[in-house]
Order: sequence, then C-alpha cells, then structure tokens
Amino acid sequence: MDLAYSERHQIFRSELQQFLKEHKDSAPKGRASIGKASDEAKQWQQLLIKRGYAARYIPKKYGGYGAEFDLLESHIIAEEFSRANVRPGHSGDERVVPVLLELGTEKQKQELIEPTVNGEMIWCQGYSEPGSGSDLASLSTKAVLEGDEWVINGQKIWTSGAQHADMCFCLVRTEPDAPKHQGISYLIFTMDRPGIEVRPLVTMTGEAIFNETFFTDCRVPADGIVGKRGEGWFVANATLQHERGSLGDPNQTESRLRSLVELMKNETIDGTPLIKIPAYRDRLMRLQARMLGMKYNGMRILTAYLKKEEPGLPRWIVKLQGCELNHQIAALAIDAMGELGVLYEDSPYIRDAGMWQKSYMLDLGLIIGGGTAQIQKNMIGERALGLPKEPKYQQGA
Amino acid sequence: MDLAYSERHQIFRSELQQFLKEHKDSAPKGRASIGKASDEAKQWQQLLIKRGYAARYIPKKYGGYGAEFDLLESHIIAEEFSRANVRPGHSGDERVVPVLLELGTEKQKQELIEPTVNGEMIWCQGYSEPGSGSDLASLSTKAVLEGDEWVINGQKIWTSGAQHADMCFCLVRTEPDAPKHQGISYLIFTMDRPGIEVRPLVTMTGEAIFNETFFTDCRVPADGIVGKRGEGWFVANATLQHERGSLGDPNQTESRLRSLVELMKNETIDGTPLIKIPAYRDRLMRLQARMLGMKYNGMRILTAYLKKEEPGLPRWIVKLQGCELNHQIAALAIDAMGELGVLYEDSPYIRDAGMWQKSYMLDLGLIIGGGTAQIQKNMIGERALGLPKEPKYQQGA
Amino acid sequence: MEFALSEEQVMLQDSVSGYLKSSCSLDVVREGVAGGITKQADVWQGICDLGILGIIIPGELGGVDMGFLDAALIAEALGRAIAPIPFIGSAIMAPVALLSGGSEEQKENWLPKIASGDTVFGVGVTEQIARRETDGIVYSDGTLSGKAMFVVDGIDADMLIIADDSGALHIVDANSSGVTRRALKTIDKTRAVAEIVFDAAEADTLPRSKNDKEPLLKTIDAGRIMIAADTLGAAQVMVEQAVAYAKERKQFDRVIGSFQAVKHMCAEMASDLEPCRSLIWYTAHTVNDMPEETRALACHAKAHLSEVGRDIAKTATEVHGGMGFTDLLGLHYWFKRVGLNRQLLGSPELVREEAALAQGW
Amino acid sequence: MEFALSEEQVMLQDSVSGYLKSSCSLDVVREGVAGGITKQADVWQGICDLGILGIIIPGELGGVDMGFLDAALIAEALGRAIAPIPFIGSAIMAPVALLSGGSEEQKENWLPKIASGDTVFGVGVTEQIARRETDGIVYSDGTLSGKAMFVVDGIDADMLIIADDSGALHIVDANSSGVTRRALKTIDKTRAVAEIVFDAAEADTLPRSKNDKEPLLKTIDAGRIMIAADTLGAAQVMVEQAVAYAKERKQFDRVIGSFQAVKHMCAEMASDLEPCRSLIWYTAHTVNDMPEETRALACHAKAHLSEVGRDIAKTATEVHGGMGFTDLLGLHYWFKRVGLNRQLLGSPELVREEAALAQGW
Repeated sequence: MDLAYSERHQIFRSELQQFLKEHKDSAPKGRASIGKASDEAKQWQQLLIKRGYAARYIPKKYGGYGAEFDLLESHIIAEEFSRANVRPGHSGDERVVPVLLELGTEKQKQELIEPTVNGEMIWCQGYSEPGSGSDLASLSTKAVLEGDEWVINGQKIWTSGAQHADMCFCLVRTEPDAPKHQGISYLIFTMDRPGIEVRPLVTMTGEAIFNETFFTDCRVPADGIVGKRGEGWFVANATLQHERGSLGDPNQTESRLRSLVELMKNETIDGTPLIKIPAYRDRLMRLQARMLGMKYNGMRILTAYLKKEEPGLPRWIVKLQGCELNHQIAALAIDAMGELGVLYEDSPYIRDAGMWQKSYMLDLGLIIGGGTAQIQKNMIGERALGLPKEPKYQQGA
Repeated sequence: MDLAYSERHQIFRSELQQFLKEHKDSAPKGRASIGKASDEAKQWQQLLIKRGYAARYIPKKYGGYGAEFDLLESHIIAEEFSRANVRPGHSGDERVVPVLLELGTEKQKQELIEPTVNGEMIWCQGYSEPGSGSDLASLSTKAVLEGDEWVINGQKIWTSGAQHADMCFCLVRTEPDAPKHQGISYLIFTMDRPGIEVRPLVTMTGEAIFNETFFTDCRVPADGIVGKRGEGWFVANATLQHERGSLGDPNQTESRLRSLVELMKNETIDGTPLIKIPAYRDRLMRLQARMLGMKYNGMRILTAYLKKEEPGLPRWIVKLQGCELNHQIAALAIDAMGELGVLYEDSPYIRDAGMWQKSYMLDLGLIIGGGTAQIQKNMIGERALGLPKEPKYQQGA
Repeated sequence: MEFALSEEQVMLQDSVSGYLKSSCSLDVVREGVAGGITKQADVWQGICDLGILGIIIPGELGGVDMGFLDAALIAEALGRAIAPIPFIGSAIMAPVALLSGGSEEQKENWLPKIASGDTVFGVGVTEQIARRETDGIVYSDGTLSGKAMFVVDGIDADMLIIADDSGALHIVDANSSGVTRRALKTIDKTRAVAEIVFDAAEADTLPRSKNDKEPLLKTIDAGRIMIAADTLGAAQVMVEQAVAYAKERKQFDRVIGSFQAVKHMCAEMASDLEPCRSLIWYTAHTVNDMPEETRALACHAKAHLSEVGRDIAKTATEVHGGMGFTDLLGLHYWFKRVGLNRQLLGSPELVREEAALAQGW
Repeated sequence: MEFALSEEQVMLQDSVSGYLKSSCSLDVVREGVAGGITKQADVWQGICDLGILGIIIPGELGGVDMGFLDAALIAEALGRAIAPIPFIGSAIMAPVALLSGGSEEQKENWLPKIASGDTVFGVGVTEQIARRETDGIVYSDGTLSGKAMFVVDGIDADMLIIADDSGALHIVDANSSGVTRRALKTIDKTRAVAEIVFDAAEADTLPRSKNDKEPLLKTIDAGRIMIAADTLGAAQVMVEQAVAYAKERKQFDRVIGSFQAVKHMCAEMASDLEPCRSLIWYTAHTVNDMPEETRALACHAKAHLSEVGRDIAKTATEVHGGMGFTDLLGLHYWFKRVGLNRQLLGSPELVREEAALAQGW
C-alpha cells in the first residue's frame, strides 16, 4: 500500500497543474456539446495534443502526441482536469478509434483517425435495434454485398449524435445462415448518403440526445469493413467493454456527493440546514460510505491495471454499483429539497440549474443502458462467481 | 364499506367476551407446548368444544361442536382470544383433520378425528425431504405394497414434533414410473413401529423444533391410504394451502409492532427514549405504514371470503409481505436496543425474554419455509399477474 | 363487516375511469402538456358534467354529498389517467377548508360554485408544512402580505385559500390587485403549482380557522389522502404496463416476463402496491366515520405511497428497458406525476415525523 | 501509486488463515461453544506462537510493529474462521489505549505481556458511545466505581482498561477486590462480552487520557475498524458458502445457481461486499499514514460493514434454503458473529451520526 506517486509522475502532475493554471482561460466553458466542435474547442484540443494532454497515446502519424502508454499519466490527466474544472481534451471517439488502431487497414487509419482526433469528424454508433437490446447479438439490420457495395436495410436505435455525425460505425448481419454471433460484420461509412433517415428520439428528460436511424437500400463502400466478414461481434466487443467501463465512474460519484453536501448545507427547512435534519443526514452518511467504498475500489482497479493484472470482481461491479449510487444521490437531493426538488427546466427557484432531476432520470437511463442491471447481475454471477448459465430451453416450449 | 358487525355477530362476540372473563383463569398459561397436551389443556379444550369455541365446525359425531361454518365467527373467536391473551382451543391438527373430513374413509374419520380434536392423538407431517424442498413433488421416499402392508424406505425432514407424535401423515412415492406429480400417495400410520428413527434437528435459534425422520423397511397397514394410489399430491395440496395461509398473519404483525413501540418508549440512550431518536423513529414509522397496509389488506381478504369470492392478489402477497415485515420489525428492535439487542437465552439484562432475537431468526426461517420468497414471487408473477412460466429446458443441457 | 367498495362506488369509479379513458387519452395529455395547459377544457367540461367536483359538498350546497372514500376513488382514477385538470386543491382541499373553517355565508357563496365548476380554487398551505423560500405570510387589517409557494392548482385558480403564519385560512381573489402569480415549472406538466405573492391583498378570513388549527390540518389531511390516491392510480398503471410489456417483449427468443429477474420485479411491484390500496380505502373511510384516526393515517398514506410509488416508477421503467427511458410510450408522464406527488404537501421524511407526532410519540 | 496488499501482507494473511484453517475448524468452534469457551486454548496458543498479538506493538516492547492494515487482515482472518479467541479488545484496543494514553512505565509494563499473550486485556468504553444500563463510572482517589457494560474480551481478561464518565482511561486488575464480573450471553458464542461492576477498585490512570479525549477516541476508532474487518471476513465466508451451495444443490432438476433469482442474490451479495474490502484497506491504512482521515472513515467502515454484513447474513441463509436455518452446516455461527459485530461499539445509526460529526457537519 503506497498511495504516493513516483517522482516522475509527481513532476508530470505539477507540470500539468502549471499548464492548467496558465491556459485554463483559453479552454471552452461548459460541457462539450454533441456534434461539431466549435473553433474554440478545436484550438483547445490542438493545444492539448501539442502538450500531450490529449490524444496522448495516438501515434504522431495519425495526429496524436505519440507517447508510450502510461496508465498513471492518464489517471493524473483525468484527475487534474476534473479538479481544476477545465474541459479535458479527447482521443477522438473512444469507441471507434481504438478499434481502428487495432484492426483497421492502414488506409482507414490514415484517412479517419486524424480528423476524428481533431474534432473534424464526428461518429455515431449503430449497434442497438428496437428488437435487440439486452440480446444485442440477435440484431437483424442486414447488409448484402452487391458488387463493391454493401446494401443496408434495417433500423438502429440509441444512435446518439446521428443528426450531427459525419460517420457511422455499425453492426449489420451479413451472414444470415451463420450462428447469431458469427453472422455479424462491422461496417464504417459516411452518413451523407441516400437511404439513411435520422429521427430524433426524445427521452424522459425531454431532450433528444438519441435517435432512431433507418436504413433503406442504403449503399456503402465494400471496403468500409473492419475485420473480416462475420467477425463484427468480436470487433465490437472491445469497444463495448470500453463504453461500459466509463459508466459508474467513482470520480463522478464523489463529485456529485460533494455537490449534495453543499446543497444540504445551504438549503434550509424552517431555518434548519438540511444536513442537520437527522433523517436526511442519516441517508447522506449511508451514501457517503458507499461512495467511499467505490472510490477505493477504483484505486484497486487502477492498481491492478498498473500491474497488468485482471482486476476481476472489483471491475465487474463498477457499473451496477456506480449507476445505482448516482441515482440514489440524486434521489436524496430531491427529497431533501422537497417541492423545490421537483422544479424543472427554467423554473424560478430551481437549484443547481435542475441538474438533480435531470441526473435522477439520466442515471435511471444508465442503469438500463449499456447492459441493464439484470444483465450485469447475470455477468457477475456467471463470469465472476462461476455460477452456471441458464440451461438451454426447448425452442417453442 | 361497513366495518360494523351484524347484531347476531355482536351478540356472539359479547357472549364470548363474557365467557372469557368468567373462565380465563382455568385456561392453561403460556403457549401450547409441542407434544402431548397436559390434563389442564385437555380440560380447557373440552370446555371450549362444549361452548363452541373450539372444533366448532367439526361434526358432533367426530367429537366437535357441529356448528355450521361461519367465517366471521371464526374471525371473532381468533380476535377475542388474542385480545384477552387467553390460549385458544383448536380443531385438531389443522393440516390433517380437514383432509380426513374431506377424503378419509368413514372408518378413518371415526377412529382418528375425535382423539385428535381432544388432544390425545398428536400428528407429524412427513412431506419435505433433504433433496426436495422448493421442488416438493420430486420427493423420493418410496413405499412398496407387499401383501396388506406398505414398506417405506427413505428420509423426511422438518418433521416438527415427530418425537412426540402418535401418528404421521406422509407423502411417499408409490408409482415410480408415473410422472412426478402422479406417482405420490398420502399415507397415515402410527409412529410406534419398527423402522422409524427420529433425530432432532437443531436450528439456528438453538432449539430442536424440527426433526429428521428415517424410514428403513418400515411396514404400515395398506388401508392407511387417504385417497387413491398416485393421488397423494392432490390430497396434500389442500392442507399445504392451509398451512401457507397462516404464515404472515397481520394480527400477529400488529401485536409485534405494538410491543416494539412499548420497547422504544421504555428503553433509552443517554436518557432519551429510543422512540424520540429520529433515525429509529423514522424506521418505526415506515414499518407502521406497511403493517397498517397489511392489516387492512387482511380485512379485504376476510370480506372476499365472506362474499365467497376468491381474494386474488391480496391473498397471494400475505406470506411474502408478512414474513418480511415481521423480520424487519425484529431487526429494528435489535438495532434500537444496540448491544442489549444481541443478548440471548438467559443473559442478564435481556429484554422481553429474548423474543426479538428469536423472532429475527425464526422469521427468517419462515421467509424460507413453506415456500421460499423466490417461490412466492414466481407464484405471484405467474398466477396473479399471468406472466409465463420459464420455458422447459433441455434435459442435461 | 364489509371492507370493500359498494356497488355504487365501483360504478362511480368505473364511470369516471370510463369517461377519462375515452376523453383523456395519452394523446390528449400530450397535447395539453405541449400547450402548457393544466386545465384541459374538454376534460374539465366532462368532469364538471359528471358532477364529481361536488363529491364532498353537501347536497343543499350544490354537491353530491358523498364520502372521502368516493373522493379517493376519483383521485385514483385521475392519477391513472394523469388527467390535466385541477382537482385536489379545488374540489377537495378548498371545500374541506370552507366546510370546517368557513362561515355559513362563505360556504353558501363558494361551495355551489366549486361544485358546478364555475369557480376553481387554489390552496396554499406549504409554509405550514415546511418553510423554505419565503419570509412568511402575514394577515393584518383585512389584507394578506407575503409569499405562498407551491399553491396547489394555483395557476388555474379564480380564487385562493391561503394559510397565514398563524395557520388561519383566508379567501383571496386570485385576480385582485396585490396578487401576483407565477407558474413554478415542475417535472410533472399535467398539473400546475404556483408561487403567489401578496401585497396587501384583500382577504376574507375563514372565521373558525382564526384560533383553531383544525381547519388547516383537516385541509392538509384531505390533500394528502387525495395525493396518495393519485399516486396509487398512477403506480397501478405503471405496474400494468410493465406486466403487459413483459408478456410481449422478446429477448433471447423468450418473452422477458419468463425470466425470473423480470418476473420477480413485477411480482414485487404488485405485492408492494396491493396493500396500499387497502391503506387508502381505510384512511379515506376514517375521515367520515372515525375522524380521530385520520391524522396519523393520512400521513402514513401520503408517505408510504410516496415510497412505494417511487420504487414502482423506477422498476416499471427498468422493466421497459430502453423503451421506458424514451418518450415513445409516454411512461414518463406517470413517473413524473408520482414524482411531484412525492414532494407536494410534505416529502416523506417530514410527513413520517408528523405521523409520529399525531400519535403522541 | 499502489493500492494493494504487499507480498508480505498477503503472506501474513495466508499464514494466519492457513493456521486457522487447520487448527480452528468448525468442529473446534463447536466444541468451544459447547463448553462456553471463548479463549480456546489450542487456537490461542497458535495465535501467540504466530506473534500476531503484538501486531501493532513496537519492536522494542515485544511486538512486531506492523501497521493497522496488517492488523485488519488478521481481524478479517479471525472473522473468516469465527475464531473463539480474544483479539480486538486485547491485541488492538488496549495497545492503542496504552500507546496513546499511557506513561512509559505503563507501556513497558504491559505491552510486552500483551504481545506474548501472557496478559489478556478487556476494554470497556461502551458508556462513552451510548449509555443504556448504567449510572456511570466515576474515578476518585485512585479508585473506580460504577458499572461498565459490554466490556470487549472482558470475560477472558486478566487486566482491564475502562473509560470513566469523563472519558479518561484506567487500568484495573480484573481479579482485584472491588471488581465483579458477569458474562453477558449474546447470540455469538465465539466471543465473550462482560458486565463489570467496580466498587472502589484500585485503578491506574493512563496519564495522557486525563484531559484529552484522543486516547479514548483512538481506542474506539481502532476497535471499530477491526470489528468491520471481522465482519468482512465472516460475510465473505457466507458469500462463498452460498455460491458453493448454489452450484451444488439441485431443485427442479437444475442446480439452483442457474436460476436467475438465486444467481442475482449471489451477484448482489458479492457486489455489495467487494467495495467494503477497499473501504477497510483504506481506512486501516489511514491510521498510520493519514490519521486526520481516520475518525470519519472508522465510523463509515463500522456502520457500512454492519449494513452489508447483515444483508449478506440474511441472503446467504436464504440461498441455503431450509438447510441454512438448521445447525447442520453451522452457517448461523457466521450469521451471529456478524450480528454481534453490528451492535458492538455502536449500532449503525449512532455511528453514522458520529461520522457526520467527525466531518464537522
């Protein structure tokens, strides 16, 4: 147990702190918006790449900084930007860029990675379908090879940012007769072509952060495949892992709890601060203990990765625990505020710009999305604890 | 909605109250012990039968009072004995007597019901087996007909009172080649015969309220069958329903909550009564609301029975909700008492004779016994909500 | 002994539900929400025609003189339909305030107008439960000054009943000078709550509320019971929709309701909600028949339905998977109705504390 | 940056666990329980031989001078084995009290004897957490009078450390005149707590505890961390046993672990428990390295492990079905160990309140 950082990493951190102090004013304000990056955002990203605080491990020839991978440096970068409340840079689209780097052709890498890293090329993900949620491998959007083009027909859902996207990475069924996991291919193509219709999908928060995307005889180039035909499920799996990995991040939970404490110190009932009201106080303490457990659990995972070990159970539980915990933190904020807690949108008297209600709903969405809590429990039971899968059942029974 | 009783029932109630006032001193003290009734208990039972407050609906010729069935009278009898804290009478063994009345031969009725009702004949139940808990119909204790005797081999578990019992009602497999629900027979026989070994089964409370019972070439008379060969599952089902019906009784929950309130008023921390300490107080209020819901739910069930309607969902949830609620009430009592709450057996300073810890464990046993919470949820989902059963799976898959 | 709805009560609820089913579909609700309307004209007219606005108002004052259980059945039906009309404030709380605190003249003047639907009342008592965003409301020389928050049905109101800092209740014309209203936008767009600022607004005091908190407390109790019933209706719909979806939606070549995880989520929801129905029936019944039991029970009904309702809103959404998170099925309208109900007239922790106090603990 | 056990720590825990596995089987525990023994001679001797009684005692005073994380790993191993020996009071709380409050002479006198196992200390601080059954403990003129409840390791103790009403700590010979001991029988028969009555018993005050509550609070913090670690070990065993049972037990022709309901119960237990391990590691680590963080974390570890431990004790029993309710597998010994831990040195609600206070809230 040694919570100190090596001298090299301490220097790295203090250089970054110095950088942030000097340049934070040139960072764009607020969260990055979905869609095209603003010029300001692009300049910021360029500066960060130049200094190695964005696209750090992407090779120079593809537009990155080209450093050797160092998990602790990544961790320090994430921590310091979060602590300084400065918008961090990115390494392109974290779902598709790693796939291209690992499995893309040299041509794909050269054409696609640099503009993505620069924020010039926006991607959307075509995985889920209305009939294929938890059971993603049952997807039915099909692509048929005609000459040097794939012809795609079907419907995708949850394609966030599709209305702004230049490119799509998409799972389609190309081998209808193969077993379901072996009949899928991973295609990439531009979104500006006939036969693609994007319809916004409004969620319970009232915003349209997702879309439904319809493909009707949509023709895309044959060489837009990553990996071989029928290997798409395995190509995609790496990125799915990556996406799931970010759900339930304990740093975010810690920062939410900090905001909740502030709220409960400032708001009052009949003059008494909420944090002094025992029933709310007790709930807050329960949540703090759980948050701390997940925070240190995160340090354990980080340590395992640093040692090149599989973190195992500590890693499997992050999404299940983290999303539920975030949801409960929002729930307490709302209850403690009482009627003020149900205010929404641009209502007078709304607190923290309505983030608590929005997060209460979004967190519920995250409990469901990226593998429902039920699927997570199956995975923990089967993969981490070694319990048997459900037996195969008789078709049509 | 009319919570008043008819004049006839009001008169019935006040006569009973009068009776209890006059005779309560001749009632035996404390709870009935497992095993043979004391002479005092037998006399009390005789008096109650004579006055129609026990064995009320059992025909006179079998030793009962012989009244026509009236659910409200039963309800009033239960309420008044409970309120007066006087030991109630019984109608023999409530698991086996109804079966005998409905499906027994005239000879069985004449020989068995009267001594049972009088407390001279004690029964034990041979249903569960070590390998057959939730899946009772898979039981494997077998009986083979040899001449005019069944020869029984196998093991039963949870046979409460077996060490004191005169008689056993028992499910055995008599048709090994039939489908599992159709290969079982319902046998009754005396316990005083060779080939029966009773071993006490100690539970987590430290008491041996149950037994394991082993049958080795145990021969019992062929005419001790109730119903036909292979019909035992259906014969038993009526009594199982009856047994499950009594688990989670809301009157008991109400009386436990009342005791908890008394406890929390009397016990203190640093001089403050527990009921004034907000975190415990809030938990108490949550439990009280749930208890009240189940109490009025019980009134709804009673009303349905009075109208000869199936109560439906309100009836299905009683065991699941009631046992869990009782467990939670005990849990709060223990937490509120703190270290005093973990005292046990004959420890100094123990409160309420240790009933809270005992009930915390027994209630957990009841959450498991008589259909685990998981089986209860299956039943509610399938029978009350109409959700489909799990599909049949491939054997050996 | 009969703990059940009478035939008349079943008919009453069926007729209200039947009317709402045909005239207050999800499309109608969506339309109202889109237009920012919380008193949907057609639905309101139908409710007026059914005569249920006078449900607890005596016959001689234009009402139908039925009990609180009948009123709760209507509130439940409105919750089921997430009906965008004022009801709990205007048709229940205001009449209770007038009947228990008002003079004969006040009753004769206002109750017939409430029963007919000609006048809508908003009711402001939040400050008497938990004061968060106000310096109080002071009555002096026939006028009221100060700020009332979260006035129930306050935006659609013609008239207001407002509690001052002493707990006395006053009638104020919502459109008179010295009254400024502002809508408070909540997650639930089917009903409106208002912030109302009084600046020496003319006020007509309910005389029997002057030195007696009973009229105020009865008004709050009544509101809480009806909110609980509204949540019961909304939560019941969510359970039904989750069960229906679980029977229909397939994943892994099976309907998801055949998976134990989903089946048990449905079973738990149904099992938690069912006793709530009995709790509300009994609580509403006490208002007329055993009023000494009402206070604690109204708190319990409000707080417990808030807890069960919230769990069901969450679980039913989960059963729907991603679909539950979208607007497509409209499930979130019920989710949000339950969410607003949870906080109105006291959030659960506060109300449970009142339940304890009501029992002398 | 390394948040993990060192190789030495893994070896330490393995060696303690290995020893307990071979010498402290369930049969040995049952034997101790049957005989009312909470300092099982063979197990105690082995623990003495391992040298771990001096785990936090400086080398020059006969100990091995390791950290609190090491101590927590031992407590976890003892919880796993439901070991019937005194440890938390004697080997952890008493040394902390002596090290932080004692004079050089007191330390030199007692710490070597604790480390060697020659002297067992009981620690009585319950009254400083929540006073329920006592009129207090008063120090006057070198003697102690009053009653201490739930003295940890009190029955097996040769010497006692007792907090008086002011929070000052005193050493008392457990067998001296004026000291009367009585066992308090709890559900957990693997450890003993005592009621101890003092009637002008001779007392040797820890001088630095006189006008400073730090020694007392550090003693309580240390005890809470170790109790939490003990619960971690016991709960971990229950999860492992439930998972193993679910893989083996068949019903409806399937192993029950293939049913989603059972699988999810196991997954929830594992998922709730895993972060507790990290919480305890971190908390124990702060005692030596970041003591300003310890107080609040010790409260959190104690309260949170109590909650998770109780849920697991219940759920693991449920997974075992009827078998879990019997004595046959002995599962209830772990259930009861967790149950006693939950209440010792403060039940969860009280300890959470302290966690808030420790943060200045």
